[in-house]
Amino acid sequence: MTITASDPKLIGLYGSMALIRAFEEEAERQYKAARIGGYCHLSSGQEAATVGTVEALAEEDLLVTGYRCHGFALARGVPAEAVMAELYGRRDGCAHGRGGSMHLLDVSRGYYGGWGIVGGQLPIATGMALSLVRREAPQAVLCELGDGAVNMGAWHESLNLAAVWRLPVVFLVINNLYGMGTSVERASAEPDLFKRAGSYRMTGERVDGDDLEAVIEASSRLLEEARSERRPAVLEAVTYRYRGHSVADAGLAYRTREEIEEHRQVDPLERTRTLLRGHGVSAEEIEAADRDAAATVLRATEFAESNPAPDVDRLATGVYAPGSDAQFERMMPGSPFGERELVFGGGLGR
Amino acid sequence: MTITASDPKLIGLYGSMALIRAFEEEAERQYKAARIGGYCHLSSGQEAATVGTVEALAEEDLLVTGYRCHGFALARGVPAEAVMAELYGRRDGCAHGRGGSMHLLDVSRGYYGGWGIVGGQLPIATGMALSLVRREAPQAVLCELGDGAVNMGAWHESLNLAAVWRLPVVFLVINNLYGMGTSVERASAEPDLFKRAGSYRMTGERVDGDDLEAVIEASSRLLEEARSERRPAVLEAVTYRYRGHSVADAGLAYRTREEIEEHRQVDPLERTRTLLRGHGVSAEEIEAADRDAAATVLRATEFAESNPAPDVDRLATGVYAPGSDAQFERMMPGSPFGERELVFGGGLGR
Amino acid sequence: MSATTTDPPVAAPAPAGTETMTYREALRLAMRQEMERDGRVFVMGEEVGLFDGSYKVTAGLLEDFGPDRVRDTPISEEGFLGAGVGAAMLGERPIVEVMTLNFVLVAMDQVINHAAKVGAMFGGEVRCPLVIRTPNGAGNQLTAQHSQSFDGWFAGTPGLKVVAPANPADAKGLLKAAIRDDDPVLVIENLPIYKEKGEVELDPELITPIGLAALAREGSDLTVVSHSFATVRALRVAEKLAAEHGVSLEVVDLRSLRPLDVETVAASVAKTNRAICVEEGWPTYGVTAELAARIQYACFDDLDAPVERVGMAEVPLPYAKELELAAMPTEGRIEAAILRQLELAP
Amino acid sequence: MSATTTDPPVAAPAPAGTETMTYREALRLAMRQEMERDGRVFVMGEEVGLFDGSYKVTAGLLEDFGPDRVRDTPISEEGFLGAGVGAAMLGERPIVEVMTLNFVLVAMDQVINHAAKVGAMFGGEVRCPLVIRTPNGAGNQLTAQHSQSFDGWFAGTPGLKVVAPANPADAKGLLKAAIRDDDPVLVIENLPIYKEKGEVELDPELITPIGLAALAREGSDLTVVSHSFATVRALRVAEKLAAEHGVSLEVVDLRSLRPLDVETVAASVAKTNRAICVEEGWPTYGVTAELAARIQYACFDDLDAPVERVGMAEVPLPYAKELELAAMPTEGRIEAAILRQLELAP
Ligand SMILES: Cc1ncc(C[n+]2csc(CCOP(=O)(O)OP(=O)(O)O)c2C)c(N)n1
Ligand SMILES: Cc1ncc(C[n+]2csc(CCOP(=O)(O)OP(=O)(O)O)c2C)c(N)n1
Ligand SMILES: [Mg+2]
Ligand SMILES: [Mg+2]
Repeated sequence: MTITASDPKLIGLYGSMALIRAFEEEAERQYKAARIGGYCHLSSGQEAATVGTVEALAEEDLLVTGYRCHGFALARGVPAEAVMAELYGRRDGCAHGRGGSMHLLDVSRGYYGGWGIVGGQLPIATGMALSLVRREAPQAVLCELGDGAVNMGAWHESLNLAAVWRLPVVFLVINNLYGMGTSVERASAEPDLFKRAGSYRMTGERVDGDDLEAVIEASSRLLEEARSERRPAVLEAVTYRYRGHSVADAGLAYRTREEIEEHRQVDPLERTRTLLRGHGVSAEEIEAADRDAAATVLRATEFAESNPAPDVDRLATGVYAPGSDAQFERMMPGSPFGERELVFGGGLGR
Repeated sequence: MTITASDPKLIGLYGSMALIRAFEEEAERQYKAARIGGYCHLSSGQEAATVGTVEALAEEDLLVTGYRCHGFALARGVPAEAVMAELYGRRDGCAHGRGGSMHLLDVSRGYYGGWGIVGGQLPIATGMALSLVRREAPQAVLCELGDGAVNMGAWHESLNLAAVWRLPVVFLVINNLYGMGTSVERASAEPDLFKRAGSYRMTGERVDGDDLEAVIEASSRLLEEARSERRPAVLEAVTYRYRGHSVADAGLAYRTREEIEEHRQVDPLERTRTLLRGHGVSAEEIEAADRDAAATVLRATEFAESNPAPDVDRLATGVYAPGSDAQFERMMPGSPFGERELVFGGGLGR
Repeated sequence: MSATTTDPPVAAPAPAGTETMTYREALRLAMRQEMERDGRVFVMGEEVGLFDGSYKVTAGLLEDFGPDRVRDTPISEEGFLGAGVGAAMLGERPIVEVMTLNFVLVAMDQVINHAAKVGAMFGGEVRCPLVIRTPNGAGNQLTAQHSQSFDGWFAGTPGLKVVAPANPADAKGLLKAAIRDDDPVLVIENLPIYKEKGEVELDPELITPIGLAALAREGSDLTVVSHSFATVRALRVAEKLAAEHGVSLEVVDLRSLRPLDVETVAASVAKTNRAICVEEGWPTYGVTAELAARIQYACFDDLDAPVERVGMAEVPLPYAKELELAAMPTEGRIEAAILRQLELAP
Repeated sequence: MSATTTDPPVAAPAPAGTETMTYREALRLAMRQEMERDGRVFVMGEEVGLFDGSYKVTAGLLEDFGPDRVRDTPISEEGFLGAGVGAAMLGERPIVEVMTLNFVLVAMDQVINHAAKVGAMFGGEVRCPLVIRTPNGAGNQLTAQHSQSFDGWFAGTPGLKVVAPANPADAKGLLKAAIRDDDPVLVIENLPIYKEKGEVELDPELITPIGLAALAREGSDLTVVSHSFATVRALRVAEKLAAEHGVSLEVVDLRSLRPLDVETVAASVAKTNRAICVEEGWPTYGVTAELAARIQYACFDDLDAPVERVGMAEVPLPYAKELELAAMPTEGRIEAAILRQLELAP
């Protein structure tokens, strides 16, 4: 399923990148207008790495990511409406307003979240790969993490398990040069992050994360090895985040304006447009893709604005599985909280 | 301070190995006689690795180990009386009967314990090395761990910190081929454990842990690099444990009698005796060292037997620092335990 | 009540009758039965296979079910416990054994920030039917890092369920209920209790419902509320005090810590008018704190005396036998507290 | 009282007077003063230096004290928190900042199995004068993994001390006391409280003693017992109820959770005969459980009504603003509980 630049899909991939860019810009606006709360981590600048790796996934493959996940959700085909509604904390958000920006998911598309503890998603993705092996399913898991996450113990334990058990999982390190304000060099004794795969006799590769074709090639190959040979791997995609760590961070305490500008000069969207034009795609087609992206974002925002808030009565929805109510029934008398409905009620298990 | 076989110290080192062997045999006897409780992890078979690495320590260097620590304490010069009394849970044990077999220590000799959570001592040793750097002290820390511990997250985080901050610490992996019943191959995707140092651009070396000279050479060199150049390192000493994981484990579910017998054929004590004899040390001198070891163990056991148990009134000794009593004074009224003395009293802070 | 699973069809008819077995054997029976019943169930942990389990709970399972369903792990609690979360999210029924509760601390983030969050954080779109089995407890001179009971920490975490059986029958029944439950369940076992014996029903369809306490002993003078090994102690004290002082103790064995069966506890205290709560762990901010808080609320007008608590002395557990014994919530200390409450002793 | 250190000589005379500042600034002042006073004090954590602290508590310290004393770390909580334990064992006075209490879970083993054990497990031969600073709390739509308060877990651990200041003066005073203390102290800060303002004494020798609660407000009708941000809420409710209902609330601000000043709490309840305990976290098995348990014991004959508790709804915190608000122990919910207790509302 390797895709080359001549593939007609390429304009679609560009459209996906354009959608992410436009979506993030809108998310930032709405955050600043206080329609989105919590933390809001944007991925502008990282679109090629995001879209390229997701493109390499087969339909049945699974995806697990960290909290900087708007792009991954959109690339995987989660409707922009469901993503924006989640950012707004609305009922028809992809996590029904429970998860917000950091905890997007869409099980129907094999996207298992959106996790907020740095490195915490790694053991989970590993366990999903274990489950695939147990079921002899010819699928793979793609697990995204940041360059800062590679110094967590969970990285080490997960990679060792994946390798010693030969699990079909590709760990995708989105190296955007910083974990919050800490550069890779200040955080990692081995700044060539992909080399750490060697500690587990695992394949490790680095790719220019802003080169869409290269990203697709590398991730397709590694995912295929994972599926067919149960060979786990590390893929490091080097890219850059234009915005601060989250919308609350101006992103200038630890890097210069010049550095950001330099990276904007080699913008992955621009690079992909050049690629498209080199393959004879017309400026009009590209502009149409940009317009589509903008229209999709507009629709998403309108949807989110008009979508109702979740029912406060159903505060406890999902905390426990359906059928659990009866188990909790005997906990009610003597509840010192005086607010039975609020604490345990309101949709517990329903 | 590299020591060669011709060094007159060599017979002393042999004596130390003999002491450890004899001590462990006695510990096993007393455990089976129920005079020692808890877990009791013996290191018979690992004496050369233990004595050789400790020999490489300068007087001011620091030592931190896991729970299989009788040998390390003895090699570092902690009196056998204090070690055996600790195993007996007596007042003059090196941890005053609080720590037992797994938590030996002797601050006066720079030995900071004896820790029981696999991998838990690694961050602590790393922090000690950080403190040395802060004080510009020309010392190093030797931190022992087992082959099983290298798959813990704490390994990864500690090694990365040590390397990125250039800390004077040598991580000594005592690879005795098994972590409980799990062989290195079943646990580590990279069974050449020392190679994992590469993930931190750190020196990693393997040495025959049963070859006393080689152990001293390698550990002296790495410790010196740590002291003088703030270069952390991993030293993997390959050895074998004759007994089960602890005295409670027969040690035969996961390995054969033949395998154990094979390793006993190349016993480190026997190898060191051969070395000594090759350098003209007489059989009598060697026998004298063996007798000394036996006598020391006898004295230690007699001491432990007659040493009083800790005062039950002082149950809380050490829990909080001297001076804390006043802070806890206002917690007493309304204590629902009815046993003020027992719960908080009895030497709190004294 | 607690079998919230879409249960797979039952294969064989139930063998009848009961058998005397240890707590350890009862746990093994539960796992064996559930593994036979449901291919999604598998066991994972350090030394569960080749070594037969560090406390021999899983002995023989590797031989019968093979290494895919009885999986030895490296020493990597955070990794394999998290792997259990991931597998459970895909619909497996992993039983993760952690050697002791003390070691769950290195995997705490996976339990609290991950397993417990899956259901709610993703809006009910995914579930996490994970079982974590692990013993707490002290009493074998295992010292400060190996003698702890953090039961209340987990029981205080929304999204988790926590059970702690006190006898072989419930060990089997609650572990089976946990395996069939669609939520993450922590099954707290206990080191000294493993060798305790009792009658166990062999019927593979019998479970002990989660959230239902047991009246382990009926009495009229005072209610002891406890779980796990503390219930064993309480029952021993009850026999002794009945014989020596003619005292009639009622013992409520909680069995589940979350959900907590306040109803049964309150009904008992309403009858006896006195309560002592006992736990193996430290009482301050412990399980007995919640019990006392609930009882004083539910039984305010019933209580003849304040609710008392007995637990571990508030020290990291020391090694020496004498010190350890002095710190433990021994039968002697429970007895003393009861006699004091009943004003039979100073 | 709490300065158990062998104190280094004081360098400069104390500047006099007070200043209005935020809680955040008060913490910074405490660190600055202690770092000036004692070369063994250093700060370590993620983004404490170049980034000026993720919540800007350490802003400016790197510039003044340099990278050896204000040390940025990789994202490795277990590693650097454990490094703090090791450095403290050698006599340093590390202040380890963990970005939020939620992330302490990945380092839980170092806190509970290591820092808390050093003193006792080694028979008093070594000490661990470590300070861990970290905010708990919810209220900014940070969702399930970022909105928790595990205060009671640490306060229930022998070997640790736990403080949780509710205002700038105590933020300075308790952090200083923690730094000078010879034991590991967890300083629980709180996200919404950072911006709260108050008067702070500048005198560098003034500390707030560990183990001493404060009577934050005197009153006669009912005692509210709380800590950290819940105290801020309680004081607001007290003003409102005084104005609207003529109710006289007494507010006991715990300040320390371990040691817990039961004496001050009990004295207040003995006077008012009613108590409501409030916390930001989940109440079941939480801090308020211990409070209720202690109060019912110490004030059995004084209480006119059972001790009530208010805390977070027992759900992993949801994102949507409406849901989050419904889950929080808001002033409205505290007020309702008080009016109910005083029988001024149903
Ligand atoms: C265990 C833990 N520690 C700290 C944090 C706070 N935090 C959130 S994101 C982040 C930086 C992560 O950097 P990186 O892995 O490079 O990902 P990026 O943000 O660049 O996508 C930190 C420190 C956290 N969420 N979890
Ligand atoms: C975190 C943790 N998990 C599990 C254990 C139980 N345990 C104690 S020793 C041990 C094996 C360690 O093996 P290794 O590191 O090779 O050291 P060795 O015993 O061979 O000296 C295990 C699993 C523990 N103490 N801590
Ligand atoms: Mg990054
Ligand atoms: Mg080993």
